[in-house]
Amino acid sequence: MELSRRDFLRVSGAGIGGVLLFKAMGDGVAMATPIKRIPLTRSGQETATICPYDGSGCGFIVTARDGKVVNIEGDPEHPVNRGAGCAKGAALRQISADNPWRLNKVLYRPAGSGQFEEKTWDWAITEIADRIKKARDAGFIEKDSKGNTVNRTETIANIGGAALDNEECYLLAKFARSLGIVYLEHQARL
Amino acid sequence: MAEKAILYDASKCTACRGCQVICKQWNGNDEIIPSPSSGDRVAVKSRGTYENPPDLAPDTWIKMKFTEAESSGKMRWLFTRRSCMHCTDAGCVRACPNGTLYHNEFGTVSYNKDTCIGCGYCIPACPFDVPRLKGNRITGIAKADKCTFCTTQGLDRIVEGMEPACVKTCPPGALAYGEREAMVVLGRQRVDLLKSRGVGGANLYGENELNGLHVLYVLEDSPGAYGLPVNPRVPGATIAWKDVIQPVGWAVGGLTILGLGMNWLVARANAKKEEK
Amino acid sequence: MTNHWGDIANSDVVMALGGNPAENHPAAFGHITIAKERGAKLISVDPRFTRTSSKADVYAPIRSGTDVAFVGGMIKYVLDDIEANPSNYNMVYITEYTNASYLVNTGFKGPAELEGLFSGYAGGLNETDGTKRKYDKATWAYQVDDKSIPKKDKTLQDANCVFQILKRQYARYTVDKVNAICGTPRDAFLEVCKTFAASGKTGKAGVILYAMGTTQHTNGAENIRAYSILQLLLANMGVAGGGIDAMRGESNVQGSTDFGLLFDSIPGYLGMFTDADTSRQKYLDRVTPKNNDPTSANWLQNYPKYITSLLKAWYGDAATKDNDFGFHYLPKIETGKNYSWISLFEAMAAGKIKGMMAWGQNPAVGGPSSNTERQALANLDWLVASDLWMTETMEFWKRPGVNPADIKTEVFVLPARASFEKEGSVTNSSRWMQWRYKAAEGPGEAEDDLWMINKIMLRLRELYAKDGGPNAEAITKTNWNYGDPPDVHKVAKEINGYDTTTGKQIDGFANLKDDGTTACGEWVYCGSYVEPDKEPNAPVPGNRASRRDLAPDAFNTGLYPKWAWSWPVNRRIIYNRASVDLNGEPWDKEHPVIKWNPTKGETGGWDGDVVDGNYPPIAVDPVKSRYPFIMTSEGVARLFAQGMADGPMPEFYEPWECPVSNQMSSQTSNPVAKVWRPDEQGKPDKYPIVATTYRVCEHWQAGQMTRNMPWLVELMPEPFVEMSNELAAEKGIANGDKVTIESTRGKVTMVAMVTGRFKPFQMNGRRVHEVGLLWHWGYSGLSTGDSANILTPHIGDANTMIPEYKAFLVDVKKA
Amino acid sequence: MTNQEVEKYRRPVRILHWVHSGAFVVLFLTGLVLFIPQLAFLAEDSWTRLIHRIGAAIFIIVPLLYLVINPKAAVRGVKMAFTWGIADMEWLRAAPRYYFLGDEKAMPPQGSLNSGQKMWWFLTIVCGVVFILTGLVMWFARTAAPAALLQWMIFLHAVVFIVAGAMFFLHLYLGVFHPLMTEAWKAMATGKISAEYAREHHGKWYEEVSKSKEQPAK
Repeated sequence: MELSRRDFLRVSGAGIGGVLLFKAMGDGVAMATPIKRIPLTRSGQETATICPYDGSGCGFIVTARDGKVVNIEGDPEHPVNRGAGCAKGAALRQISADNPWRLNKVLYRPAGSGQFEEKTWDWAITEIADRIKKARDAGFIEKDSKGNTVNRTETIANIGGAALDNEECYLLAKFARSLGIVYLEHQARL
Repeated sequence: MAEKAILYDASKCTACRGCQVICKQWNGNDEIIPSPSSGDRVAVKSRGTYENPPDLAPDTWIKMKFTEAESSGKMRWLFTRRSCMHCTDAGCVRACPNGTLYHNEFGTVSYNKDTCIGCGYCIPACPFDVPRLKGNRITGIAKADKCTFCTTQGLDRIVEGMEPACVKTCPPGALAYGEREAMVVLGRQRVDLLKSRGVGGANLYGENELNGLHVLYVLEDSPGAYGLPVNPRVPGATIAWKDVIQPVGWAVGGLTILGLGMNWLVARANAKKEEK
Repeated sequence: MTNHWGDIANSDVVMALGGNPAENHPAAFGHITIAKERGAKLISVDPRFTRTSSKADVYAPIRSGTDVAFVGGMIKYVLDDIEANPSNYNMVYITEYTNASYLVNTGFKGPAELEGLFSGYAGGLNETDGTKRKYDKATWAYQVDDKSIPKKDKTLQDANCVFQILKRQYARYTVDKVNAICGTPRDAFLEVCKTFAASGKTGKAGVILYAMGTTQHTNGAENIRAYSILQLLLANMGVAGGGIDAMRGESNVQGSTDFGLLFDSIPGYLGMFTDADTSRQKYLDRVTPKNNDPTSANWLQNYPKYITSLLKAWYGDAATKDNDFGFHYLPKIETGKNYSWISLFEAMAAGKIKGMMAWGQNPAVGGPSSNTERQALANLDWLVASDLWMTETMEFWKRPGVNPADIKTEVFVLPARASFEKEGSVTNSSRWMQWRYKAAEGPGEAEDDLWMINKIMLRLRELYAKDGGPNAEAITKTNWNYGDPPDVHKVAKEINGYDTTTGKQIDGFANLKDDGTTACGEWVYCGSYVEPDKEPNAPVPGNRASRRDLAPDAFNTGLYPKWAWSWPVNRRIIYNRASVDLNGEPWDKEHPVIKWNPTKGETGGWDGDVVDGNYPPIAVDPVKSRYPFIMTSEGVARLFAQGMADGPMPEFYEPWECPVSNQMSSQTSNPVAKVWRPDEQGKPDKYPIVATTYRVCEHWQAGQMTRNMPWLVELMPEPFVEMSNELAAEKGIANGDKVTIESTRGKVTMVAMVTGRFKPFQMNGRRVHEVGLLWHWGYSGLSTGDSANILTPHIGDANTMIPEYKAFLVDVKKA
Repeated sequence: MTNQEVEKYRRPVRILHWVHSGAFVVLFLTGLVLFIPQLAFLAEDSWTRLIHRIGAAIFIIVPLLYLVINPKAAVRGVKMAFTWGIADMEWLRAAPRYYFLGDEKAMPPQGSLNSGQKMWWFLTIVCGVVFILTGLVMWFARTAAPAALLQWMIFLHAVVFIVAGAMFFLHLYLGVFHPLMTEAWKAMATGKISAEYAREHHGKWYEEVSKSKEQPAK
């Protein structure tokens, strides 16, 4: 979704520029020199987002050009932060794909190996699904000692979610429970 | 009036340092740690303080200063902004030999990085120890840097009608921006409010210092307690350099050449006479 | 959060207790600043003088782990003051909106009589036999009349009424006791009491802001119970500027909890099925709360609608009346068995868990007693981990000191996309569900977690369809049609819920049914994504989480009812019916949340926020009216709560590892907390110093999302341990020195930050030192350092099993 | 005798002179940009600063080298700059009439360096030392030195720049352009001057040289 940052970033009553420049000279700020005007280099497609750090839920505006982030700063309309951003919020741009430490390949470490190997998604999904099925089927408890249907697996654990989106959390819960996973935990416990 | 100013309110600041980061983000300044190509691990070390990086730098235009103060059993943690104050009587502008540093139309101090010759004279000239030189110490190839009041070319927020990046990002609203006169009024109001709430030492810093700073401070204690100069002045040597040395240089140079020219005329005339 | 971030600005007193908002929730501080501008007071209670303390009007130090003693002392102050100056308090609120007047079983005995225990304890004082560390709660029940309705004494004089029990229990929490236990100077404590109690006056509001400093204790849940009691006595719940606000540490820890990513719940806080639930009905009989009081709405009696709609959402056409709506497709946990975090890692350490999937989670740094958890990871056959950066968990097999060849775990590292590289919603502390958009491309082959989950599930469905397996239908019959790649809007719409016959989106959980005609993935979120014509002006029509309308609420109290969407049913302040008197008039005329409008509609109606239970005020229509706290079965707020494992009212116990004996009773630490590793309990002779852990503004959680960001690393390059000048002098440590901190679990080396902001605690003449460690670091990433969690114990709260990160014992030496 | 020449400066001295004065010219011109803002465009991107530093290195090293190669002569030379007598005072009094009007009546006979040259030589040493000391501080101790010290270093550097600059013009003028100093440049260019010129301009020295022909000065 596009938002016009220019419009709401403008400081109220600040119709500065040529007119005031002229006025400033006239007002006798003798040493004042006009600033050489170059178009903003941090402009582009603007999209609203919510900060991925703490639970304040501050709004930010991501500016991107050709899919690459050129600027991220506070969303001035957002009622939680009104355009503000703490050290982490202000640093959001370093999360972007330009961060050289970001993971960008599927990696696999075989048992006992000393290093990761690069793999394809297809390979990884197939292998992971195989392992899940093997572990699930081997340890699946259909009925407990009292004969009650319990349909659970205690051999697979699933953790995490507080850094995911709601929809991902929901699908994760649906996925894990349909597999019979009961060791289902995440950051909220910690 | 078109003069602009930032009002920094120390009584509201929580030193979250969003300003330190957004300044780098907006102005494209790097951190002082190695790039990934030069290795994975970090050279910056903790020095037993929240204050980092250690000092202002060519790529660090704002740095929050943390001061612990304890009086009559009451602990206080004072936070101050260390950055360019954009003085009206600016030592750096005075010291700059070729007008690279200048007062812009908003009364703040900009500089033209293209014309900077890297002499570094602005550094000792600043009563607040703000400008920094980035360059090669041996070759002397360098450029000075400091807060531009968000008038960095191509990134000039002020001209675009936006507030400086640091002001915008401040979560507790400790930074305000607007016409300088309005900021002075706002600052005075804050000081009055703080005084009425029992902060006897509240004061507004920068209203008249150096003929008026364009970064004003609301302080809860004397400027000295925050590590600010109580009575900042442009150093005598800087005044002497720009106001005395340069003109004297031109005078002496001019007179010398004039004198030698005259001598040549007279002496040559005499020499010719003698030959005859 | 009962209220929301912006509402803090409406407060008259803000108390940060067990949290440091200036450090960890800086955006919150903007609202605190606005409140302060209006003249509100800020109280900061913390072991050390923090960034929040620097802006506080009142600061009081507190030894870590003694919150119940501190707040118990405040409760006593308020109870005494209610007696002395009842006009300064809202007695109608206390009498009518809480269970103060309810009579408790005459057999009930409290800690004042039983040396720190409550009646019904199976063991003796300081019981070590795990099977006896529990309560039989029979004596905690209300006295009921012949219709099974709880008996009340509105004069609050009956010796068995909750109010009198409260007084008896907290009479012992004197200022001297607070000083002897918490180490808080008497004058500072009294100033906190006086300042915060001022919010008890009708029309005034005070808010408690807390975070993990409150919860991460063996009695973490009771800490919050203590806050609740205090806030109820001060009539601060439900009102603007009041409430108890949990400042959530992750962007979506609210949402991830709402969606049931915990062993004991399924989406919507519905209880997890157990082996006793042999049918859907059996389950409903067990979990649906009952109450015979006709004036109690007992909202959760709607349980059958929510669980049936969830089953329909998960199994679609395969969920029919005949198969109990697919009830047995889903797992049932063993009754009484705990599967929470610590139990999970204990099971892994015991070799019972073969595989694990970790989604944006880094237990090798964030888990308690991290060495234990790192070692446990080696027992896995395989580990799948998705994250933005390489984490310590992904690299546990090559951590310092281990030989990779010895570790047989296969590790799959999945590169994930960041928040602004994908689309979806998150829910903040204010319960606001906010929509995010894809703004930029991710790096390389990184994919959404949604994409990964979808891919794995689709593959598993193929496998089970082909090869079969136990309970294979649970997988093959899931209602799983999101496309490939998955469409996040389809998921969001399923969460909201739809009519299974018409396929139309449902607007609000009041419209859910228990006959299978409605499907809803998360009933609390019902109404978030409706038909486009119901919300045509939202940027994504129908998607209320995407709304960006700053229109004010009826009373201009800063609710922003059209900004995003707040669960439940867009209510911004929950329990808001407690913000009005019996006639529906707001207690606080300056900041009304809701107000009864007799001329609205035919029979009158509410103006303002979405009312918490749309019933008329009691004085207007006693028959149709319902008590204001509709989510409790009795309809009123609980000063006395039978649901707690460790006592109906908070009693002070020392942390599991404590430097002193309990000054309040003979029971040292929480009598029902499960002790996993008794041998690892540190004793003060060897480890005399209290330690706690915390975060800094510049880093986040286990650090993978900040330790790889140069701008932040530059601000905070290394972990440090904060300590007092006095302790440093005793140990010969100078600021900036490297020091080792050791507990029974291990040792770490960090930089010493010697500061006057930490002071030794003078506890009735005894001196106890405390140190504080940053816990964000580990051995992976751009900035590395020792993990403070190597030191923390593998023990959790008696109710929630949250680990006791915040109070343990260590020794400190110069490295 | 007209064709007779005497050796005024030996080769090392001449090399020292030319290299050092070359360095000075470079330093002077690259420093001049600070005084004439209109020239500052030449200094953009600091390349004048690089040249200034190369010049400075030569300016510092060459005299040091000379000191190492010929310490005796160097010490004698420095001593000479600081040895002033009554004859020098007389010379200074008589100099204006001489240099303007060619009136040499009052000029006392001079040694190998006349008093004017000695004065220049003296200033060269003093200014050189101040240049080097203040310059080194500005070059290497910029971050270490306190601001107050740096300010005065900048100030002193500028003061000696003016003094040395003005004197340099004088020196250049006298050596090359002044109508009477016909062979001064020759002395430094070839090392030799005519006996006649030597007698006229450095009478005292010429006598000494004539007495012991095998021992030219320095």
